[in-house]
Amino acid sequence: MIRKIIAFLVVFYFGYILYSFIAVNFPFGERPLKGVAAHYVDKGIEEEGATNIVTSIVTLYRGFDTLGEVTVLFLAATGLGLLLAGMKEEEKEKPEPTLIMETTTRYLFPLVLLFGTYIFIHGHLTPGGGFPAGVVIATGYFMMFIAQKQFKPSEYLLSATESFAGTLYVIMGLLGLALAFSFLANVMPLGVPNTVFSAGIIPVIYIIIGFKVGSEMTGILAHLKEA
Amino acid sequence: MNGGLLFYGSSVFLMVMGIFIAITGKHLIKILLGIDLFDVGLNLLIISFGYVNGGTAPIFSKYPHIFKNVVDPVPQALVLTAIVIGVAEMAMGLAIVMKIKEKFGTCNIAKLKELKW
Amino acid sequence: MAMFYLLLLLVLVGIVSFVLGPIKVLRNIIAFLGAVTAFFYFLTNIKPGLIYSLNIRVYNVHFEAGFSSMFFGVIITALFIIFLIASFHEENDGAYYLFAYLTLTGALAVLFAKDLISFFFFFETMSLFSFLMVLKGKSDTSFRSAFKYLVWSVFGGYAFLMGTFLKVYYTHSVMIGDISYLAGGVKLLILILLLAPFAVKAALMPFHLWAPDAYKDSKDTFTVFFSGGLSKIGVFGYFLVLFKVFTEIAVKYPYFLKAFAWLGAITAALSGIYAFMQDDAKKLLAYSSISQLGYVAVGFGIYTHFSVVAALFHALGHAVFESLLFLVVAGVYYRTKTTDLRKMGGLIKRMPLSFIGLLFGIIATSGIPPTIGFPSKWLLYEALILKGDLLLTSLVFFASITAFLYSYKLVHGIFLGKLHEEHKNVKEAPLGYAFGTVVLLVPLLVLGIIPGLVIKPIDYIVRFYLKPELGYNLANMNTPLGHVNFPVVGLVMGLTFALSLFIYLIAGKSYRAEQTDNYTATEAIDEDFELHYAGEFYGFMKKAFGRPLTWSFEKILNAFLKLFSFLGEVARGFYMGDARVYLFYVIAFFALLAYLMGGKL
Amino acid sequence: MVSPILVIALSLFFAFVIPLLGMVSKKLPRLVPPLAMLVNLWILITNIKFVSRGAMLVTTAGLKPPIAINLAIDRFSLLFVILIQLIGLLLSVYYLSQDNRDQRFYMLFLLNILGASGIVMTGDIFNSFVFLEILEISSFGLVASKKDRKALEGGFKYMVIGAIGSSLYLLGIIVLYLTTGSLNMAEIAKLMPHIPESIKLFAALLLLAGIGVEVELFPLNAWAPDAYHGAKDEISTQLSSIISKAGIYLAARIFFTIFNGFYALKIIFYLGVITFVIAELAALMQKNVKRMLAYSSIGQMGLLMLILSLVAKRGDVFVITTVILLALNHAFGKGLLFLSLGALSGGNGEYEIENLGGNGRANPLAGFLFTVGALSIVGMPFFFGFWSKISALISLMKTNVIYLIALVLVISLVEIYYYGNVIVNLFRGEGKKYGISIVPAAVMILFALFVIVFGIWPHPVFQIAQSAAVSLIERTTYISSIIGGM
Repeated sequence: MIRKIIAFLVVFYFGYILYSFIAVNFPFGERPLKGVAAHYVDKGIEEEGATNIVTSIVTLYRGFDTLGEVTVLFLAATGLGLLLAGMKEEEKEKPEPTLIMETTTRYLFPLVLLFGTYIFIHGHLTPGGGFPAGVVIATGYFMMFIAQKQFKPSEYLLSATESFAGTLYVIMGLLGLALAFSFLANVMPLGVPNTVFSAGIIPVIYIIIGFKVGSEMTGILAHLKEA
Repeated sequence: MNGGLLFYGSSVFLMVMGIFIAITGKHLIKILLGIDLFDVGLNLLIISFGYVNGGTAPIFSKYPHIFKNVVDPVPQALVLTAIVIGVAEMAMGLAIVMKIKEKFGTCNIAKLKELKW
Repeated sequence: MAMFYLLLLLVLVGIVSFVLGPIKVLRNIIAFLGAVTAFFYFLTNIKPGLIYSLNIRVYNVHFEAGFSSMFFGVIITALFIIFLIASFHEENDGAYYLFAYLTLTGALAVLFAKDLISFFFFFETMSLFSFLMVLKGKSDTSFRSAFKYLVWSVFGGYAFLMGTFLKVYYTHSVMIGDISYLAGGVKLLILILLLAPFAVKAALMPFHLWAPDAYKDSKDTFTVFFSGGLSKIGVFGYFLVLFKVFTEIAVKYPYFLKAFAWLGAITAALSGIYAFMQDDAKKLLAYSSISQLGYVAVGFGIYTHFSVVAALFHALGHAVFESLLFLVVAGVYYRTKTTDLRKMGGLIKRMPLSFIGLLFGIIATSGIPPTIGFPSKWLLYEALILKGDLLLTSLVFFASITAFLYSYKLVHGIFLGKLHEEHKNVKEAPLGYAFGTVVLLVPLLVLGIIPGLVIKPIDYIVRFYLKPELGYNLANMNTPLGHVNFPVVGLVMGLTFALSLFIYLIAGKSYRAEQTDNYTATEAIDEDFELHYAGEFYGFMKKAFGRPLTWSFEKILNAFLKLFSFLGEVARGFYMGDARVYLFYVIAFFALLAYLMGGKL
Repeated sequence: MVSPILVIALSLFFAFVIPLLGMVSKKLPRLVPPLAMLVNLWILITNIKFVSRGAMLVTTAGLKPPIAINLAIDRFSLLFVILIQLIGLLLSVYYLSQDNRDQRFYMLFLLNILGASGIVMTGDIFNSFVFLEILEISSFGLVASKKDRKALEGGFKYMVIGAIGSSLYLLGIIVLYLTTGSLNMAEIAKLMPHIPESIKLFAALLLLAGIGVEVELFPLNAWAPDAYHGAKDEISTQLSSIISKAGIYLAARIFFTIFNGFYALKIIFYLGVITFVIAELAALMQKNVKRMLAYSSIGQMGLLMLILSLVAKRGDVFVITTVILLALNHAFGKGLLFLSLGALSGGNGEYEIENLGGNGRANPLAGFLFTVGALSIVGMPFFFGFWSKISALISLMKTNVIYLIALVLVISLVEIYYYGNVIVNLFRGEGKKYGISIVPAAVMILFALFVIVFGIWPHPVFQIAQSAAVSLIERTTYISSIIGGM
């Protein structure tokens, strides 16, 4: 009990400092855009051609981060596989999926996949992009894991997709290095803003990311389910 | 209502609760969730930092646009990264917890006492 | 550059002996030649007035070899040769000689070093490799002894390093040079810190705790070099620090010198008492060695011209007679496989040369003419008397008496009394040991009769720093207290001895009896009866000296160890929690820092 | 000229390719890490002559900083990244001899090295966070990959602390972003004088909490003994030789280049002293040799951070040179210790001093290598550790904290005490004999050779370290070469 009280006091003191600091120094909503943010908002569309500024930040301006981010996810999937490999399956009573669930998911699954695809294709125009799309796709698979007893995606295929997409991402970056002497440079034509075929390499990268995140998240879920 | 109190306050509250749960919890999953809660609070906080009074989302559906008041896009991009990283961390943590459950047969943190000498 | 090449050559010889490890003959020849080269280098360079100087630019190592370096170099290399020749009889691998050579290199480089950092470097080299030598020792406890030795040596080395940094900080010079112009107590601190490693090496109390064990547990032949040679680095260090680093110590800090002399006297006396309580020959000799080095410290503490001459002379004498004793005991061990005095006895007829060596060794230890122990002690006593500190003088005299006691125990335990059954077929020590014994007997007697041979160079070393008070020629010495002619004294001793022998031979009606031809308490005794005992030889003395024997420096040391163990346990407690506790540390750390910095946030 | 960004891109490429290769043959994945490290080292070495005193700017996305992320490589970072890749190469060669490993292990290993290299090479502060996470997450995985109780417990502890630490680090980055409007290190450094003191301090504290976890500063290092203890010997090597080196680099870059030696370095000074003392004292009482090495590792890091913080007192090249020397000694010496301990214990997890008794005599090569590592760590002459320790003491003297020399020496004596105890025990009595195959032995000998050869002839290392130190000290050159004009 005493431990809890001490923990409570310390933690809330921590919260208090944090709150008082940010409330004083960064009053809510009163910070003008400055520095790089102002540049992105002003020049973003001319430079990269994407109307969704966040997208162009994620894939181009800070594309190197995103590569790292993809790596982190890849790492998690790999590490999970490494740790959970060869784990004994526990004998447990698992509830049977009902007929309604089984049937619905069977029809819903393609739709979810399609929706995911839509999201990553339109990443540079609307909110969304490769990461949400990948998660949506993984959700579709997750539904199938729960509802269909026999459903099991091919691990071979998942792993191949993952690796292949990752390799492609790096190759896209190297393409920039080869053509524009800068890694991940936007080497494709920018096109007319606000159309699907615009914004240079952004859609390509988002498609790659969509595949990669989708297969990775599915892989993670599959591993967690199997264990 | 004062937006600062609402957004800052709630996200800091989430962070504090997360840490508190992680420090006092006994179950490993609970500790992981506490950390996750901390991350969620942090992400919320970062997003709320980016808000500009009266600003809209940084998506220009009409082009060429007239410069409008938009919120800061950078924290949003950063939070996207942070979320993914949080997911990865959580996945790794869960895998370790599952292994611990297998090897120790318990998820009670007080029982993890192999490393003392 | 010759100094540098010499050191390089010695390292090379070590490596070659290591590589040649299994090919024994070739290895031994090369090892021997290397040592002989070093010896002749020193012997040919020991000329008055020569200062060799050398800077090696790569690490800014500064070398300088003065007269004193050459003097000590001769002693150390000579003992190294004696050690090498004897050690060829033992089963040693190539690494043993590598370590031995690196120890020698370190020791010689210490003599050459002109700046304090390279001094420290070579001092640590010497400590490290001599530690490995002890580690390769013979007995099962040598590990513990080696460990103790390492910790003590490094303690000394680090104290020296601390002193070095203080000196450099205040004087902006890394060279060994005068610090007496510094203000305040810091120079005393520097002085003490710089002296510490030498006090450790020369086993001055209370820094002597490693010595008995390390001397006992290292290989017998190495002990010859270890006790006789490496401890000279300690004496060299006394000289270096007290004369070169702090020239005005006698004026500025007379009390420091007084304390130093007292420490030396206490060392001499207490170690003497410890020595005659030992039942192990090597341990007894180890304490005797410590005791003799105590006299050297006394000589430096008095700090007059001929007390220092006496100290340096005694250091040389210590190298000769203590090495001789250790060598004889090593030879005895080689034949009998024991150093326990209780298990030996009556070896006089089996090992006559060893007996003669030991006899002269103990005569020198006790300071009786015509051996090398006499002139130095004579000078030392005169210096003490001139100084007028009666208490100190009587303590040193007392220490001399203990030397008689343990010397007698040694010779009685090993060579006199009843021969043990299992030693019936023991032969004289092998050639290597015999060679060393004979070689060491020469300076032991020659320098006892004609001390002027060595007094002259020693005087040359000391004259530079202290006002000369001593008149001497080859065989005579003139001190403020009078005049002594050493050959005459030796002659008188010799005549006395011859006279007694004569009387014994013609006057005594003696006949030879077997030792078992005896009876006790009306019972005839047989072969198994223990006639000869060395175990509780001075048992009654325990009552007299009970207190200093129970009181031990180890207790203070153990208190320190306990303190550190306690601190360690406390520190370790921090890392005993689970993940939640560690998490709490992180948050608490941040909260605390924010609280401390509160005003600035 | 080959762009150094290829170091990261190609490592990633290789990591992504491993599963594809694994489908072809089970033996191929093992060969990938050494190949990758070799290529990386070649790239880095060809770049040495292009990196002058200032930083070499490598853009991404075709845009100049601070708009896009960039790599900024000066000699200081080049030295660290070469060190990391070199040790990575040695370790990956070490892994070559061990078959029957999961191919995913090699991916984790490769990404771990990648994360460390990324931290060292990047010029963007948020990017460093991303690489830090790559480093940390792969480390949790590597630590736990032994999959026994101890490894899992250690991995979990590391994971919890690492997660919170990096979150705080992220918050610190955001605070800096909000005040300067930039994430570029050079730009932030340039704007640093205009940031209000309180914000600067708060950000520094947050960043310190994040970096402190990596560099094992006192209250944040509680995970370290457990993780080192639980992990395999090779992984412990990796933790101490690679991960903490990235942490040191980050600390130097952030607290010196960006904050220009602010309060944070003063705090690090005190924390370094406390870490040094507490860890070494804790090691003194340790019966388990591996955990003892872990404590000693923490202690070394404490000394290192303490010296690093002195640069705030006087921006002295010598101080940074010392830091580099200490880091090199720690990387090679401690790595050698962990590896040879593995060989001495036969890899069966018996690290108690009593269980190891005599094993050094039974396995002379491993015993010798352990002794070499220990002697180098305690700073005996003829080993590299001597020069680093002496330099550390000289740095303390130059910055007028003479009383700390006494402390360091006393603690060094403690170090000698416990290492000496282990060494002496290793050669006492009869031990158990374990075989050692040729490849691990060769790797360990290479580690030992570094320590011995440069212990006898430290001159070249001194020069390299000095030129690296110069490029860290001249922060204005760094800033102007990235962002221009200062």
